[in-house]
Amino acid sequence: MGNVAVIGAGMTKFGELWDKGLEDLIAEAGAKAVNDANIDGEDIQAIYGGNMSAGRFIGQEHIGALIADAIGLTPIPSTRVEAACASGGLALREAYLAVKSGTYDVVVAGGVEKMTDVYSEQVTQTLGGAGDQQWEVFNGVTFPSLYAMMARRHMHDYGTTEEQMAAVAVKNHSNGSKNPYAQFPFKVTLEQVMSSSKVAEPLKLLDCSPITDGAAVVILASEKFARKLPQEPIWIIGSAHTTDTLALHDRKSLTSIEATRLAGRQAMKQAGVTPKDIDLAEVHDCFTIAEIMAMEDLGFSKRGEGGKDVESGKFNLNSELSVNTSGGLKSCGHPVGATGIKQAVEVTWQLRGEAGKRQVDDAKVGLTHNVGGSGATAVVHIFSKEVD
Amino acid sequence: MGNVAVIGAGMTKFGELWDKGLEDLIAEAGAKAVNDANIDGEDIQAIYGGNMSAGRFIGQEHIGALIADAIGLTPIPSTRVEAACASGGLALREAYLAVKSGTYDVVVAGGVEKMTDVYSEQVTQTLGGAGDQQWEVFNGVTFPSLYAMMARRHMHDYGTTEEQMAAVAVKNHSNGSKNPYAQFPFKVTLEQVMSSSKVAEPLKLLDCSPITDGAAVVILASEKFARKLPQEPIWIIGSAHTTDTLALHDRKSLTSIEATRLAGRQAMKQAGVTPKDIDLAEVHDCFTIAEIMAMEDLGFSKRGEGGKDVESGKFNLNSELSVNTSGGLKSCGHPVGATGIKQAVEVTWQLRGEAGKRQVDDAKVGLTHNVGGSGATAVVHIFSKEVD
Amino acid sequence: MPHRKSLASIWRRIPQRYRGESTMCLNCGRHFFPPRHFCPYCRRKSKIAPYTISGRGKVMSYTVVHVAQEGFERQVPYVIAIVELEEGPKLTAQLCAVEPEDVRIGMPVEMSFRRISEDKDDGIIHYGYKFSPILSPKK
Amino acid sequence: MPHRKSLASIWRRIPQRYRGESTMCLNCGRHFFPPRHFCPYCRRKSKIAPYTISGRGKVMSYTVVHVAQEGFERQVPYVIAIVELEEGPKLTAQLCAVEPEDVRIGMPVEMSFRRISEDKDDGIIHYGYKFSPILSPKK
Ligand SMILES: [Zn+2]
Ligand SMILES: [Zn+2]
Repeated sequence: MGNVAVIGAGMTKFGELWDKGLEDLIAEAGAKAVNDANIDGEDIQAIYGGNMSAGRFIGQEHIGALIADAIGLTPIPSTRVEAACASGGLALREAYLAVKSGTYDVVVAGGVEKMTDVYSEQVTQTLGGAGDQQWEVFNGVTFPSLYAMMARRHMHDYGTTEEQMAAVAVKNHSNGSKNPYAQFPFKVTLEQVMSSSKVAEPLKLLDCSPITDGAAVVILASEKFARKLPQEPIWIIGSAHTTDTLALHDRKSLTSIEATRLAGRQAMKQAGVTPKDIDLAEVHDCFTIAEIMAMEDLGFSKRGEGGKDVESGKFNLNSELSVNTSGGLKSCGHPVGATGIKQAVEVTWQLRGEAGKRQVDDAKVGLTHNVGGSGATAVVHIFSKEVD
Repeated sequence: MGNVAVIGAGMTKFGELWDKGLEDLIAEAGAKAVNDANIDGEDIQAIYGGNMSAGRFIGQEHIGALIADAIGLTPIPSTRVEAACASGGLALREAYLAVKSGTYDVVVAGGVEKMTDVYSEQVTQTLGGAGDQQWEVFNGVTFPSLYAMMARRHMHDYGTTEEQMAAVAVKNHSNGSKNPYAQFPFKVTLEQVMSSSKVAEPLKLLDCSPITDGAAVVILASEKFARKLPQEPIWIIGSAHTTDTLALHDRKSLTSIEATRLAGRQAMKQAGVTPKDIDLAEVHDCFTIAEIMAMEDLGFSKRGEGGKDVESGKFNLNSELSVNTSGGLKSCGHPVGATGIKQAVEVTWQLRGEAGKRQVDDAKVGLTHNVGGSGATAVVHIFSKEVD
Repeated sequence: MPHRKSLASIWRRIPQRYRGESTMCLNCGRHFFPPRHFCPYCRRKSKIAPYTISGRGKVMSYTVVHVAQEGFERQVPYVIAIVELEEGPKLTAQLCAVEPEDVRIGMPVEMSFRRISEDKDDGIIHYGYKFSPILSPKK
Repeated sequence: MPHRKSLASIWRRIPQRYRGESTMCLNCGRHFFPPRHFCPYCRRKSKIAPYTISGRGKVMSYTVVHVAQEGFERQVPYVIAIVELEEGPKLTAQLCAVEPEDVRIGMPVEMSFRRISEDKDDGIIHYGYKFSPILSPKK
């Protein structure tokens, strides 16, 4: 099977975009990516679109056809995939497989979520749908409370502190302050995070990612097609998708996301890289503890030392590994179905050297990591400037 | 790329299954299909699951992971796809591509919908999500009203009659009365259909498919894997997926579903067959007019003559072409995300000669046709006992 | 309604629903309602300009709805039609000021601004366009 | 709640939520709560038998919830915990009869039958299990 390239990338600004509907968002991101790719609409053979919950957020299903219609690409096949907060990463994965296998030459991978058309308590309720409705949510579980229980156990087992978690938010807001697409492009201090209101102890408001509207699109192509274009392609050299039990309580561990561990290992094996080879990573920091666990599960930190490492500055911009240069879900925003694609957009821009003030020096290999729910889905991709 | 076989099939009874939740349904259908395939869980490498709207029907998203968990197959990749009422057909299509391309050897294609946990007015509202929420549903459109407008125009242009539409219901209930899995396994008379209450004129209650709970699963495998099993495989020799505008009013025609026309043509071309070669077809009769249009769009009837043909008995069991031997959506039931897979289960049983009292004599080639919404998605597959 | 809508989602479509604001492609002459910001036929060559639809058109098909969705229950039976506008775009709306049995395919109609539905939970009233027969067509 | 639940969805889980009815695999000895009808480890070799959980276990982790979902607003702050049962299965539930600041990982707890939440729209009251500390553990 051949190599797969990212030939185009585009996204909307993330935020509370009151003047834009879901179809406006995906049309804007799609048009940007198609233009960026220097291709015509006729070149595109299929679409994979990630969306978590348009049915509940805007009363609309049939999102594959909606995307094809909005981007003006009917009658080509357009497939909506859903894996809660990993819907975008999964769309990337399916588009990658479709090109990798030789089924298509040029495929759109998009992600979109319109979350602010309903009130925030309904958003809370809808995001609960990423967990187990009957055996978690029924009993009073909120989505933050699941990560809060992981945080509490991580603190108990490894001595991780609330300040270490807060350090994730401080770092990601610092990165996001340099990203014109970010929902909250400003810095926060450790004190601000620590003194923010309690959501689910030990998690506070500034440990949590926000409610966001947004869309992001990348265009993938076969090597043969990509080589014909004027721009340098970025290559996807590793891809993996894994699942685990829907309910957190059924998992082997509360302090590690097994699906991430497996997907990271599979993707790195395919890419022929180790954690040391990676220059930047966009990881799923839906809550600050999630980034700490991701660092451990992906092999960037030793087990239990993710908190210490982030506190030490190891994951700051242009230090040992630049993590969440976009600002992450935390500062850039988290339109759930779009997040996994936004990660790919950011890594593409970084590897092209187009990331402006947040550019990672000499970035050659990047990783994206997208998690669904409390860890029942994980999707990991590895991107490179070079390919064999 | 290699040949793709159906090696196992299973489904739940369709109906108002008060004692079963979504995960019970898919676990039951999955276990039946795995047993039918004579394989072990460890043989399965990936899952594609079709579901339209669990977010709104039961407050649950993250359906890919839920299915993997319910069937006990974590950590393998499990992807939920959604295309409204064509979600099941789309899961089959994605599973087919995954095997066809050599990505995997054994893949589960499942479909499930749990519709009766909410009240019927909410089902109506949720099914509206298959159409265009802003430019159709906002203005008072219900899902039946879209097909009603197609019916009205078909009557106007071609002289199709309400009796001809009713003949579809009579035929499908006659078939369904022989199917132990059907939700309404009884016959209806033309008079009963004609005198049933008005829903959206000219469509009456017995022109419409019902609200149903159910799940269906088929297991697909590469030729190499399939040839090692004791049972005779059934082959998928054609597959196509097309899209059109979300809103009915934006389409070229009100009397033909262009997406069906294109998908049918593509699938038949790939399979190297013409409509005359097909012995049985499971088509998307969400409303009786839909089956009439499907007959024309798939080339089984001349343009405008679908109504006459069904009235003449051309599509009765064991006549020229046996259409909807399962009872179709009309009598067998329509758990939206499961329907496209149920069609594949029925064709598999027919081609194996396991369809009992509704067996089509000497069935060699079968077709399935699954439509999303009012025609913004169409998925067509062609199955055969033989393969090159 | 299964989800309560914020005012933003209503406000966002006011230009179209209240005033028929739309767009056209100056390159190929196609009109778009709802408006598109690029022409899928011309893409890079699109030249998009604002356009306000005339609101006149004719009935392409129709139905009389007897089983309504939430918010429309009090209106049954009501007529839903697909209308082709003079400029080309088609849209779906209720017909008003006409008896269901008098509706015909091909009937000339014009757009007017009306109350569409009422949310049960919070009583938000939705406004938008309906169509009514043109009684004395201009000659 | 964004969707009103029919009584069937509540009634269906009564055996588990009210009485802790569960299953176990006689082949490998694993217990399942909620019940499974086949063992994913043993599959064809599964021998599934009914089992009623003891309801005793210990806290694996917990959180104090300050921002609740609909139906739980009046209960904040409340404690949610993951409890490992003696038989092996783990589950998630509220802790009751304990001050949030007194909860500890490893704390022995037992199941009891309680009111869980109340639907806003139609006032259906949901019942199920919560856990409370075992005050004087049996020796
Ligand atoms: Zn144009
Ligand atoms: Zn066992």
